[in-house]
Amino acid sequence: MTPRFLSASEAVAELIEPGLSLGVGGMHSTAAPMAVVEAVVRSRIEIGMLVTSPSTSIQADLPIAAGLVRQILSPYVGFEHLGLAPAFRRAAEAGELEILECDEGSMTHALYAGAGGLPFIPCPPGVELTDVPGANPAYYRRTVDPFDGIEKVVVPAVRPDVSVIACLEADHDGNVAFGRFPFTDRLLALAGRKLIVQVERVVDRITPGESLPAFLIAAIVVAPGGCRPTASPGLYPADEDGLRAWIRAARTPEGAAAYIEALS
Amino acid sequence: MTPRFLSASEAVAELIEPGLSLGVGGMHSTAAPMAVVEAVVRSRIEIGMLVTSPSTSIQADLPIAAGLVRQILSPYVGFEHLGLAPAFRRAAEAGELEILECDEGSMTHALYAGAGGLPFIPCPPGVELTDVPGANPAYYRRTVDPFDGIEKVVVPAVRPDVSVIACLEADHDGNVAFGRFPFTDRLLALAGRKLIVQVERVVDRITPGESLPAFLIAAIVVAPGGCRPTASPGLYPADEDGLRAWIRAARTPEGAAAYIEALS
Amino acid sequence: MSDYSPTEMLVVAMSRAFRDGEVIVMGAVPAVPLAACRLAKALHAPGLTYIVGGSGTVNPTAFPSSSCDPSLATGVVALPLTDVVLLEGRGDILDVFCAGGLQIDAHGNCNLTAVGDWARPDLRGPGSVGLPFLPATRRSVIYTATHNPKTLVERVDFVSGPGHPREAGDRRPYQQEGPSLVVTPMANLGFDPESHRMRLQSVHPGHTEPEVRDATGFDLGSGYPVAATTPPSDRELNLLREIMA
Amino acid sequence: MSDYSPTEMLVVAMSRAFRDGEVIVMGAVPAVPLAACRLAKALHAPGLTYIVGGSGTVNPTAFPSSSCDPSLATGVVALPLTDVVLLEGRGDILDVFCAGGLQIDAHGNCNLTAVGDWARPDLRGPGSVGLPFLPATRRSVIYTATHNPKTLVERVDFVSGPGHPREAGDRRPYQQEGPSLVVTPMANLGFDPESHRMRLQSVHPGHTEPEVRDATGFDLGSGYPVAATTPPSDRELNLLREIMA
Repeated sequence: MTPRFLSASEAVAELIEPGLSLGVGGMHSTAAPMAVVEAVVRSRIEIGMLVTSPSTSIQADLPIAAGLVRQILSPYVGFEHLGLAPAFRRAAEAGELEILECDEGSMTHALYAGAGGLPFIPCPPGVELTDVPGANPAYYRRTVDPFDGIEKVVVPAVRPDVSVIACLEADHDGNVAFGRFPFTDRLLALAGRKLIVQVERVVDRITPGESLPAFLIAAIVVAPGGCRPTASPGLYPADEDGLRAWIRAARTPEGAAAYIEALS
Repeated sequence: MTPRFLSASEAVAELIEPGLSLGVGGMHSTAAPMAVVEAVVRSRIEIGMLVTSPSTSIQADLPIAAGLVRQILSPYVGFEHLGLAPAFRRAAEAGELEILECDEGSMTHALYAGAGGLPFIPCPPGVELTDVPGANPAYYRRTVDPFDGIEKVVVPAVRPDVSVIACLEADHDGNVAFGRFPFTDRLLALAGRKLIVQVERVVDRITPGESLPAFLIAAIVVAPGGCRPTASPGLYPADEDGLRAWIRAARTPEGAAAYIEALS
Repeated sequence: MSDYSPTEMLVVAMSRAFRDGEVIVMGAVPAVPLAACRLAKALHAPGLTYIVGGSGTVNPTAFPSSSCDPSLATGVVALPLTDVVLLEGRGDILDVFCAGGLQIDAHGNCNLTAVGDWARPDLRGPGSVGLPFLPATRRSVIYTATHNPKTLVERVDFVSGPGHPREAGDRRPYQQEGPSLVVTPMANLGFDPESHRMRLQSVHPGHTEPEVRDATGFDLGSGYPVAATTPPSDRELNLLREIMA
Repeated sequence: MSDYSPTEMLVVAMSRAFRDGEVIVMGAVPAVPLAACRLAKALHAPGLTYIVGGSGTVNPTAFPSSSCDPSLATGVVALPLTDVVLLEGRGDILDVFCAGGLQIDAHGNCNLTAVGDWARPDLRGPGSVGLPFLPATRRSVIYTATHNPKTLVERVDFVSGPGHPREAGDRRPYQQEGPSLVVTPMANLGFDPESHRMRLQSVHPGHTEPEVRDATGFDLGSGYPVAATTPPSDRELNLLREIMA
């Protein structure tokens, strides 16, 4: 199996069916696959469940603003020092978004389980002392640890129907190099049933280091600058003015709609 | 906490108490921390449980031949194309070694659980169709998957009291660079309660790439050539004549004893 | 003595709480703990290790606003984020977790998730992220830039990061110290060893004890000595300004 | 037609079983499947992907004896071993697992653990390694260099790698094909679609059907056609010798 080189719109149209669960990579405002996310928003494809990295920003806030996200599984949606996520916040406060409350540890382990065919996975101790499991009882359940007989908190394997991550570059065979800290994007990529990788460029031979082989990838989207306004490490930093422009625009539904309209 | 730079004998004397569980890295005949393993054998320290990589060779066979291994948790002890592991085989056939039968998948996941504070971890499907769980019922147990109500096979977290791995180099602060495929040695290092890293050399600045920070490491043993007769990638290949010499010597208890005597 | 800002006092107070040899971990918006770690390492804790979550970089000398900023790649060593997540659950390797929240309560619980009713919150925060790992760290240092009765509350509306047990019988998975310090722009606060309730430790220069009590949304108790925080020294300030430049 | 060795016949027969686009995984002692993969990729399966376990290298052009040999680091892409372990359990990404054993039985179960009683074995093998992953791969191709009644047995003494179900009701976790081919120096063997028992597919040149039946420790059944294996072509042999040089 070799990945197909597709435009963002083609990849979205061919691989992301409405209602699917979609895993979107990038951590905070670094390496978000915005070209593909914006194509999802332009195509108005409803996302059954949006699965994110342990911390996500505009890559989640934008499709939420577009009203396309039914459920979200994410431990953090925000913009760090720039502020809260305006669309996520508004939807949550209005009760218009089904938030599958979760935490960084259990979510990372749930992706590990999804990548490895493990049916479920126990959480490290701590989360049972929080209000997180009570807010998401379908996800945080308990079972007996057969080694000490005590009930432990466990979460199910998470396997997005499609995962989308951004990497630095692909070669002509479709192998890709991260060119950056992979964060949890390796796990998200391995956990996805299908994988779309957005890259900045195509090269004859990829940079040594963190990479993914072609056979794991369904489609490669070549999108120079396609992580903006988030950072593409080594190429451009996060565009804080651009992120602020979103935060400002999305303070109102009308502002968000105008921003989204301008994407087309 | 900064690691101490110790000789192999010092590290063994100060960190490895008799009866402890010891995790020994290196995969097949590559990157085995032989300088430290040989120091354990010279010091005649009994190993309560020897935990290995998914595939191990002389780094397990040598201490077994010395009669120092009470239990072994390993999915593979052998020498690939060079043949079976003579001491492991003899001890097993004589019923003189407690083998904690296991498989590559569950063992890797058990180390992940150990590294992450997860109390136990489910196995991917497949192992329940083998005779492995029946041969090690204390390790392979079952519990109810609360998401589908069906019993699944689970294994406990594995946390060696001390883990020992071999890396390429350390800097003066005690940060180390792998300089090679890490195999499962990252997990073994993270799962260990204490960590000894054997390196080939000390440098001012470690090679970029896979690394471990100083704070995780209790002791660094500088041992140029210390992986021999296994390979140290980038520096020397596996010494097949040396491995064959062990296999030949260890065919008899007397031959193994003479080989071990010559280590001193 | 130079003039200094409330943030500078906050960072200096935090840096003094880090002890030599400790391993510190911080998450999103790392500026304050990152500056405090670098200051501590330069002054009294040369063996300090600090890990910037997200990127996993160990002891970076960059000073970015985001925990995942590409500039952090210049550190000598970085742990993959997935390894940081593993170590955060291990319970025996990390000494200090630097935490905060929309609300911090009398027992040191942190809420970064939702103010008001979770299902229809008055204020939705980003989420719990790594705060559930707090009980797996030896101790936590909590900080906030907003010392007022909305932030410092009797009881958080949602526990994202567990503090000290509210009841004597509450079990904790590891034998940890729990929250050891809360640093604000007005004061340092600790916890009563018996009741595990927050109490005043020292008041920063320019503030008074009654002012701090008024700005706190719960009873800080009484009958214990309250010190005056030593103001930042010139050495601390000069170094800090170099770090944050 | 050139002369060729039994091993060359084995590798050529195996290579013909790999289909274009398949993802193949192999473990310890990779020489035979590695040569077969490279041959297949050069001849009829340009889109083949092969992963050498241990090192995780994808499509390496090195030809080492050990699956972890440092020479494998020259591949364009390598998956960390921990990722290979994850993918082996996923059940929907790997097409072919190349397996073997001290014993292989009539249903395609493989034993790499112990011959005789497990607790006091007559022959202790290295262990089960990744063989329990067999049911999570779409199909497995089993190979052995020793076609004799000690290796090919009615029932393995220890199931390290599961083959086809022995009973009709035996459940499998994924909808997989199970073992599809057993390649030996004497013959290719397949499985009866009803009984899931091994049967002859084709006999390699220089061997006869009765000879193969005698060398097999169980009844291969009858009443089905048995072909003659097409001998290695000059093209196959020349390429193979380049690969194995």
